[in-house]
Amino acid sequence: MLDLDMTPYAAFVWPAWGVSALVLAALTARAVVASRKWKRELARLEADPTPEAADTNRPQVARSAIGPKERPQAAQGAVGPKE
Amino acid sequence: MIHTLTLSDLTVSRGERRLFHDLDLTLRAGEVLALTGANGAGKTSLLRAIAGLLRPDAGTVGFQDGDGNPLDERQARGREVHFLGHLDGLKGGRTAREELGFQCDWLGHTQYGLDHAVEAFGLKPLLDLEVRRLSAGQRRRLAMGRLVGSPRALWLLDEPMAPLDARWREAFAEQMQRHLDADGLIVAAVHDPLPLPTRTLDLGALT
Amino acid sequence: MSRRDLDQEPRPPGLRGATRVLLERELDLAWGGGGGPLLACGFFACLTAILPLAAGGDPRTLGPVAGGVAWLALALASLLSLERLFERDMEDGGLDLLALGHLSLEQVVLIKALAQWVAVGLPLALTAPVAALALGLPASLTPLVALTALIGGAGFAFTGALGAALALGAKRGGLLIAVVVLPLFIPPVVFGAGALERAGSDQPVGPALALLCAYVLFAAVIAPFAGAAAVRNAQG
Amino acid sequence: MFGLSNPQRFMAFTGPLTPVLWGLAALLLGVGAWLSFSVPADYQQGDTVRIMFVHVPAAVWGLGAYAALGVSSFFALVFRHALADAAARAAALPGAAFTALALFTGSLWGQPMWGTWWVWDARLTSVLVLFLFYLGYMALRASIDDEQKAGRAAAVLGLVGLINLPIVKFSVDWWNTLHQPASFLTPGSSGLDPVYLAPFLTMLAAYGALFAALWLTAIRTEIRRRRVMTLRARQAQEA
Repeated sequence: MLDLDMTPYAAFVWPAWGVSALVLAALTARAVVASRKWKRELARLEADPTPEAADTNRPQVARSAIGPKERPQAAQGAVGPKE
Repeated sequence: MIHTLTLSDLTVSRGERRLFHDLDLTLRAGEVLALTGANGAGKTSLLRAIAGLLRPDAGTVGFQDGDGNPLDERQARGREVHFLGHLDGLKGGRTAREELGFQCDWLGHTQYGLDHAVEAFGLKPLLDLEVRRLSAGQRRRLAMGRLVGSPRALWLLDEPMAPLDARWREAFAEQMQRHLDADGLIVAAVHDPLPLPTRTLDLGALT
Repeated sequence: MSRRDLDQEPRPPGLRGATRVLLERELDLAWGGGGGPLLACGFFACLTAILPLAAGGDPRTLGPVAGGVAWLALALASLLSLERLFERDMEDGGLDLLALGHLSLEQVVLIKALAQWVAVGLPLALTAPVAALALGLPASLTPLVALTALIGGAGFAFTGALGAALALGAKRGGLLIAVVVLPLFIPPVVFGAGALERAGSDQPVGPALALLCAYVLFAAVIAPFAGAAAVRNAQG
Repeated sequence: MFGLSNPQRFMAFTGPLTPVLWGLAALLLGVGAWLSFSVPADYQQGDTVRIMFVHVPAAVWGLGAYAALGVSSFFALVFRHALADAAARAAALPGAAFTALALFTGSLWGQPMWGTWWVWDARLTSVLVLFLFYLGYMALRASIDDEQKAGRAAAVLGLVGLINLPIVKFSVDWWNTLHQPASFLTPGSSGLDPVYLAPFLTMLAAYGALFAALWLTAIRTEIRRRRVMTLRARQAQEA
């Protein structure tokens, strides 16, 4: 049955388990808090689109290029040689 | 031997900020391209991307030889490209002769080229001085020595003339003309226009 | 006067030429400006002197740790000039020039590591026996101390060069290199000091030396590639 | 892994999976703890054997986390995936925390046996060295301002660390045969009384599930953070 009497080694077993529980709880809390924070922040940013619709300049960082490669702006080639 | 430089769909950003995107450009032997645009428009980054020192987000930098077949990028940059940035790579503690000698040895030089470089940029009186004793203009002329000492097809210059006085600007312009006549290519980031017929690319207008 | 009528094509320095040229310059930079190898030896001597002052000069306490401390001092002394290896070139634009030479960046990292080995490793390998003697190591072991220090020095140079490349452009470069590199220095220290330990108790030294050489070869393969990747990352 | 390299598919796939992992971890931890305290005390070690149930899993998953970090670094380096970099970054903190826990519980466990808070035996020293690897990794990532450059430098170190780990472990074991401290106790490996197997394996699985949950949650958070940073940067650009 559950034996919580650690008599001779109580000073070692409980701190070991206690600190382990503490650290694991801290890790969990930190992960969950951060997750919620950025989830909320992202929802807020995506909820009210930026002044001009957020689809023209598709950022490459977080979104892989799906669909045909876009060329949002005709490249400005070099101006002809100046006489 | 690089005869043509081709940029296709080149996109470069610094950190989170995108400098320019989908840049297409072809530069042939004998042509010089002047890059203009405000500070931070990406002139230096474009030069570094061409030199292979900066990895573009997208697009390619291509080198072709006389009859158009592409050259291996690594090979071309290792043998045919000069990059002269704001920082000249000279070591203050060593003498000008040692540094010019190292830079030309490292990039592959002709003995004739070395003497020509010293004569072209009036480096003879400076050779035995330690680099840290040279003025900004003198250091720039010393750094330019390698452009003539180790003949290479493509010059990438970042505001080359800035520290030079009128006399040496003209001398350098003459060296550039000489390089172009010898089927060389030049891409130079400049603030004031070059004394040569150039094509210009205004990076400010691209973003 | 077009380029074509220059009398010869540019003479590529070829592998040997470029290697020699870069090696000479690196050594000149490392040993130039006075000091030369004395700096590394001086640091080694300081470390060796501090221990008896800290732990008492009694040979009975120092004797058994003499080999180990000599190796500790060797590892720390090797850390000395690692920051100089790439950071200076990054600051003055030399790295861009080195990247555009005939040699690949991997070869450049290899040569710089070799230069570090010669500039710092060699003098240290000559000082190590003296330090070990001073700390009470039996005289018969001194040739072994020098040999292991020389081989281990190469391992420190290669792994150290990788650490220097990784810390390029980082704040607190010197300290960062130590934190990044010292865990990777553990094998050479263990094998090197272990060889002395074995020799001290008349056991065969062969396996320890073999392991030390294995580590050096391993580092010589990893460091150039990882180092070049780190340099390219910091450069562009 | 390739299918998941696309942030969209990764988020969709791990969306339902993460809560399941959190639940599993909680369940296993509860059962494991209960089992750990309901098995009889060891005739030799007494109750200190219960410390093993938190010590060994922490050490094992500290190493597991570094493996995850190393493999992610490989993908980040070779395939330049922002996701792989996020995965490596996300594995660092839990891994370091687990390793630190292993050190702490290890010394607590050793004290009654050997009478000193720290013994330089092969296993504890290896865990300490692993912790140094984590310190180096996190120090490097923290010292470089540009996030992208920090990511790639850390990826190189993560991969080099992963390759060096077995060598360092071997050198520590080899060193251990040289200086043979009286470490007659080789915990966790030989002579584990079968009755202790149940709590040990449960706790091992519990730590594993917890690491997976922490890791996935951190990666998902990182993807959202970078998406927010991009949106903010673009807003700033337009403003």
